Amino acid sequence: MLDKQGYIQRNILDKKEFSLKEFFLQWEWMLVIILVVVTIINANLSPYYLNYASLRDGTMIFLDKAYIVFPMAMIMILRDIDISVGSTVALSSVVMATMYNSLGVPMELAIVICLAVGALCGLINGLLIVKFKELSAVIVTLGTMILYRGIAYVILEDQSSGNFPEWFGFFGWGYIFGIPFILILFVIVAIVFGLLLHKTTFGRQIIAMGNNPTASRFSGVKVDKVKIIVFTLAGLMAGLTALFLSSRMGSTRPNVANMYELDVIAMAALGGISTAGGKGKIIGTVIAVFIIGYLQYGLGLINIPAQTLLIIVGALLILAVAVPKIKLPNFIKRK
Amino acid sequence: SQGAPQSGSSTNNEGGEDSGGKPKYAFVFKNTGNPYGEKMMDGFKSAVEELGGEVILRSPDQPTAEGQIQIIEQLITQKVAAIAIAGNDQDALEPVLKKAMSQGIKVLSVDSAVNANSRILHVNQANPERIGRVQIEAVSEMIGGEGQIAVLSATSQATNQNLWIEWMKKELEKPEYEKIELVKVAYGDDLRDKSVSETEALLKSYPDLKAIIAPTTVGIAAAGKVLTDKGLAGKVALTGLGLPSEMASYIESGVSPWMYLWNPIDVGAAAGHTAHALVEGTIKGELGDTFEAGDLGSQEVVADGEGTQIMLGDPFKFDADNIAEWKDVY
Amino acid sequence: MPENVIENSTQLQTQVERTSKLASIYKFRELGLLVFIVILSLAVQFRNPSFLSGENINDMITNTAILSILALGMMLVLITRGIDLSIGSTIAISGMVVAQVVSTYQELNPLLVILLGTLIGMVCGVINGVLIAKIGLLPIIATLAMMNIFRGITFKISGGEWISSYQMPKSFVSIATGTTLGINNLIVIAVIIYLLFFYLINHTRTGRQIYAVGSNPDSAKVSGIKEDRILLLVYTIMGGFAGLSGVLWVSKFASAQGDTASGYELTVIAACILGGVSIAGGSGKISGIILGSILLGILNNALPLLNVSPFWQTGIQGLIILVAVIINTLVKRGVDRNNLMRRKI
Amino acid sequence: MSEYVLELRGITKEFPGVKALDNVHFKLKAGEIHALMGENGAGKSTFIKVITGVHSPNSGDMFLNGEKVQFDNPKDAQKMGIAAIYQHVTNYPDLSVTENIFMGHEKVQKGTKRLRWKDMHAEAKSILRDLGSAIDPKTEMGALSVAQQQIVEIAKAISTNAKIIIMDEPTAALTARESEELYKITERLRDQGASVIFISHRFEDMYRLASQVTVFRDSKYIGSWGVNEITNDQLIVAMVGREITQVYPNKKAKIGEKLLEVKGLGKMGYYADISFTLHKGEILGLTGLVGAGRTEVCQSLFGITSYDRGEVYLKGQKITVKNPKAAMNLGIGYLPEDRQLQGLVLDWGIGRNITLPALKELSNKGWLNNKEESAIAKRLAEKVNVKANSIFDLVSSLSGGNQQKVAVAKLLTADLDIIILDEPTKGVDVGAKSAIYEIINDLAASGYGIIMISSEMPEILGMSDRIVVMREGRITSVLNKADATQEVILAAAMSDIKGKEVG
Ligand SMILES: Nc1ncnc2c1ncn2[C@@H]1O[C@H](COP(=O)(O)OP(=O)(O)OP(=O)(O)O)[C@@H](O)[C@H]1O
Ligand SMILES: Nc1ncnc2c1ncn2[C@@H]1O[C@H](COP(=O)(O)OP(=O)(O)OP(=O)(O)O)[C@@H](O)[C@H]1O
Ligand SMILES: [Mg+2]
Ligand SMILES: [Mg+2]
Repeated sequence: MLDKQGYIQRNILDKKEFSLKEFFLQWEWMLVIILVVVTIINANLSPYYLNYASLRDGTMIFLDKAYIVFPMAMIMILRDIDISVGSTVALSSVVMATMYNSLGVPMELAIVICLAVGALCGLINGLLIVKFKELSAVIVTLGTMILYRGIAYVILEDQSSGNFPEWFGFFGWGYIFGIPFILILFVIVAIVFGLLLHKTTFGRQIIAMGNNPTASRFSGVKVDKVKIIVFTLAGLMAGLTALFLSSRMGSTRPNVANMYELDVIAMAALGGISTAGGKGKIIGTVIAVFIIGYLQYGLGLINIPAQTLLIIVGALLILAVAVPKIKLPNFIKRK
Repeated sequence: SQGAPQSGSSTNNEGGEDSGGKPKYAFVFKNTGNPYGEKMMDGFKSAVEELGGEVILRSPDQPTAEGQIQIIEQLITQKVAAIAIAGNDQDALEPVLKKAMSQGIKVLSVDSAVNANSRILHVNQANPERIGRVQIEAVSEMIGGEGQIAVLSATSQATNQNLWIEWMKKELEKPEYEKIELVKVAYGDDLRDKSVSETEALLKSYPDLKAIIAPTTVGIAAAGKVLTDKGLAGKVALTGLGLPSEMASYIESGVSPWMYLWNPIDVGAAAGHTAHALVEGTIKGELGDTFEAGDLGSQEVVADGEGTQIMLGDPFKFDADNIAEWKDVY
Repeated sequence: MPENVIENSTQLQTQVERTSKLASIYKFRELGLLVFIVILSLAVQFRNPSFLSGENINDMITNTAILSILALGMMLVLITRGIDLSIGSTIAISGMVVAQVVSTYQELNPLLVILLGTLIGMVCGVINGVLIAKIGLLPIIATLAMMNIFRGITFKISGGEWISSYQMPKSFVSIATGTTLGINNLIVIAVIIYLLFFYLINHTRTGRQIYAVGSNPDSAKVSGIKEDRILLLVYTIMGGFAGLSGVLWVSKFASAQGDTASGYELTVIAACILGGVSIAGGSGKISGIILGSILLGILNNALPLLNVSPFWQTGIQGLIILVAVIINTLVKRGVDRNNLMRRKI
Repeated sequence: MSEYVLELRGITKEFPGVKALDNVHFKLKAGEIHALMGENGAGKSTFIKVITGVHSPNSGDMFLNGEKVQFDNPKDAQKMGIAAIYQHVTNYPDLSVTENIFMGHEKVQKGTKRLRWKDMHAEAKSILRDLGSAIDPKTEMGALSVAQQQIVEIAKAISTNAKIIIMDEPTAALTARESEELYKITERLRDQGASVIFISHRFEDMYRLASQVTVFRDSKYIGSWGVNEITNDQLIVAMVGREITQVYPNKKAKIGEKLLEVKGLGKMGYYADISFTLHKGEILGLTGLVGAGRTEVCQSLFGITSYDRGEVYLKGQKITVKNPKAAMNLGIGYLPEDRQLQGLVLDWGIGRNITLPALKELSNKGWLNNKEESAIAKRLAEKVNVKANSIFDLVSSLSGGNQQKVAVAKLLTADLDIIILDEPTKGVDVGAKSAIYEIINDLAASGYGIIMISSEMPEILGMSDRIVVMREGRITSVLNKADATQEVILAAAMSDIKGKEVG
């Protein structure tokens, strides 16, 4: 119809050429390289590191909080942050233990309640953030961070609560076909979140909101709903972490999972999730979890002091994020 | 009884000692950067090295059970012979320590105990009953057996402290203390700023307060500072458990006439000897076992609730006469 | 109100004046917070009459002084859309080094000591600033990493030891406990810093450029503002304040530990956001962070006074923070609504 | 000294993959108002940024008063007396109007370097007053409407006392009346000896102001003429490379049944008593002065904001619109006035932008169907004729007009009855404008009811079947096409009804 105006009708391509350069310039390759380097270093440092049993059991140590990385990645893509997840872990595990030990709720049901409490905590975060838009997620979750842990203290006071049934140990310690259950479920959850973020309309909407929340709203994205769901997912995953953690500890206490949020944020950041919004892939966060986890595990095997470990992990985080930023042209221009 | 690790699928245990041949003795303290823990580890180290073992000293950067679980897993992979641990949580280490024991590692707790299921025995720095009672005796002497007192503890969940406070309360039931009133147990969470606020609040809420007992180093030092700054030396007495170095100025100035602690170097050394005895098979950790613990002399395994323990002596009293020689030690 | 059409300039004049009066009420955004603080104080006073006594108020302000200094630095950082999670560690590192120095050189002049601590903090701040401004790392990541690194270094240099009160000379301890003109030094230092920075923020170009960079970094570039310099400056100031606070902290508590002020950054950030500083950048006022610091100061002071069960304290604290920010929001909305109602249509 | 205050020779500027300027020339005389014209994406804004030092050119020289200069950053240009108002507002929403005006050249006390707030507020006030605006210099920039912000930008350029002032589409957000104020100011500046470069897609701007006009096309320099030396048609040919016979296309649509009826709509503080109807195939022009409340009314219909009084009927059914998605499901679409903030995800490709409102329809139970998505994006991008190579080209790399076309394409994904267009041709070149008019007309012909908000009088008169005029939140007049003239509309837009207290 525009041709009659004398316009040349353009042909706009709808296929992208596959560019090998672009493919290999992805952040995730950088992470893979780091992971390989970490593995090589560790294998050279400790004779105990590089064997199947060690690598397998090593994952059981660090995977518990790693579940929260996925929803946290989504939250960071939305330009928000959730610092209440550690407290959510504490509260949901404390409620579960209390249900089972004090109220005689069957463990199966207590587990469901644990997940539900986690999700509820996340839902409350989401609702508060959406209802009080003037407040940022930081202040809301800072408040609930203190509040949720406070409730956990009120429930259990100075007690720990354990005595879970034998089978409950399976979550944190069990194997299926010789593979840790925590690892199997982690892979499944990673795939689910990967598909959710990258292959569904929901994920697309999250990325759109991360890039431009106003335009997303004008385009009919139910921004409030998306936000609430994502924060609820974070709570749910915190509930899952609570299961694994209480299973590994055989008990729980109000002060567990302290400062988990910072570890989780560090993993997501290393994984290439940008708090500036709109960027990042689930696969990156998965690799980052293994980088940090195995680095700590490997250095632990040669008994590096905790303070040195702090410095090494900090330096790794900076190097990994900084190296790709130091582009040559920029560097020259600055000189 | 729960969360038993499945030993079948864990690292196969082909002879506990490989590299170098020396058995490895690991000590896990609550957190890093704590001089009390450092001294204990020093004691452990010199004792074990004297006995011909290799020493691994570890602590997480934060005082959490989660951090200790990670470390213990790493120690299991390294096939250590024994683990001595000052637990950050009584119960939370049970599954992982059971896993360690199931692989032949000798596990003992030191200073702050883990529950009886999680260890072979406990090395107790001093009798908790004595720790509790002796502080009440001290405070009574300081205030002339009459007046309001308060306790400034660490966190509300510190099991050590709570046990001592229980014994303090039991001691207070004795008729000779009927004029002493325990008005409040406050918690400074082992944070300087919070301990200061709590102390200030105690002084304001109870203007007639005569003494403060703080069975924790950060708490007692913070209270000492507040009493010093407010010029209350001689008016409100302070005692409790603290590091001599932290308390030296307040004991010298009389803010705290005296206080108690044990020697962490000895505690560490005792743990080293006990671990060695366990690894060598000299003792099994059962009631009545005895062994020679170097300079600490002969030790006997005694009962401790459901478990067993080695009990070191009474807490040591630090006052103006002896503080100067100890303040540079720990 | 089509403000850009003038027909009758006198009518316009009055209209403008009326709106600006309204605007001045509206502009005091932390009205709700102020009201909340007053009500909270009265409630606490009712339960424990020693709350509003001179001595307690003095204690409270003294204990809040360090927090308020840090909040000022954090406000500047937040205004530029940044965040600094490393300040707890910076406090520790500066406190530890300074304590080690004074325990060796007992005669050192307290002013030099303060300067030394501030310098150490500034070095930490410069590192953050370079990573963020020159290399372009996200502030949250850079400072999260540096938080670990500074803390690790502190543990390393302390070798697990603490520096205790008996090792510190009187002159050093009296930095925090001494008085000037009858007022505690901590308060004096905080007030001086606040006055200086009130001037810097509101009456100098650099101060306004900090806001400009946070409000719209792209326009800042077009206006020729050197964004990287401003960021470097802001993180250096934050580091300097943290370093200074390290000295004050160690002097106040007369003990330097490796884990000093661990996690304190969250308290400082809480004070800022309570005071209405937006983490999206560009806005934040000194009056706001004073109120934010005061609210936290009151909480720390009042909960022990109220004899609240320790198991309830955390929960109550979280609840009060949430309620405070929500009330503040609701009051702001009310003021906005009121403004709308007065608009002629 | 040279006859030209500013001269650029052989400027070339390349962005990755795009040659935005290709060997262009430009000469500016002292005391001249010089129009720079060309299609969207011709490179005008880029050229300005080269002059002001925001971009450095790949090759070419710049001379100021005959002397060769090179600017590495905007501050250098500012110091040499060059001030610019950029096309996309570059302001500080959290800072006061005064600060926005004086940012970069604040008044400071000699010696102490203390900022002289009082003087700055006073001067800001007087500049704004000269511009015919009563904006309080102490208000926050973010609280102003887009047009008011534009005025502040102009005030900012004036405040620098620059010798060369560059305005990139300053009238795009202004109404005729405000434009007239701007013309006067510009002339006054010229009379005081400043030279002005003026970019606009409006021919009336050029004829009213400029003495010289330079045209760019496809990144190249086409020519420079005295305004009287060249006819309108020749100019259009120079700009778009072909003739455009008729800017406003002939109406093809038949007006059908009633689609929308709005009864007594009100929102406290924004608008009151809004009643109008819209029919199938009808184009309803909605005009008024800037800030009259047109956007607010339409956003309420689209579910962005809520109304607190009145009713809305769609095809006779009473509806309440909770959110934009609900509005779209009901068949109401909205093209926002600020395409960068509200319309587009700039860091995304064209394709993803187009399909964003229709994700649900393009997916199977929530799973994205990439093939179908690409096909639809391609079809719609071609339909509105976006100047791009592929649907993966980033929207941020498109010129303003092409961005607007992408935003229009977004509306075509959904199955709508009513389309609300808020300033649809703001900043769009004459070729693209007529293309957009054509699209609007076709939409009307295919049965859509269209509400078109516009501040451009010719556009309102040329396109609308009926015209609703708003003033200060109320409808003052509804005119049929036949009765509508520029004078009648202006009178209605500014008529002096006594406002009453609401709420
Ligand atoms: N930062 C950039 N990166 C890449 N390409 C750019 C950039 N800025 C502009 N371009 C491209 O340069 C060309 C010229 O753009 P420019 O904004 O100068 O056009 P314009 O003449 O001002 O158009 P309009 O009238 O629509 O404002 C366009 O093709 C645009 O896509
Ligand atoms: N964020 C805001 N805060 C306060 N008032 C606002 C805000 N946005 C708009 N207004 C005011 O609301 C009224 C209606 O604005 P609206 O944008 O709907 O008008 P409009 O006719 O569409 O004008 P424009 O041409 O600027 O889009 C105006 O008085 C405007 O100043
Ligand atoms: Mg342009
Ligand atoms: Mg509008």
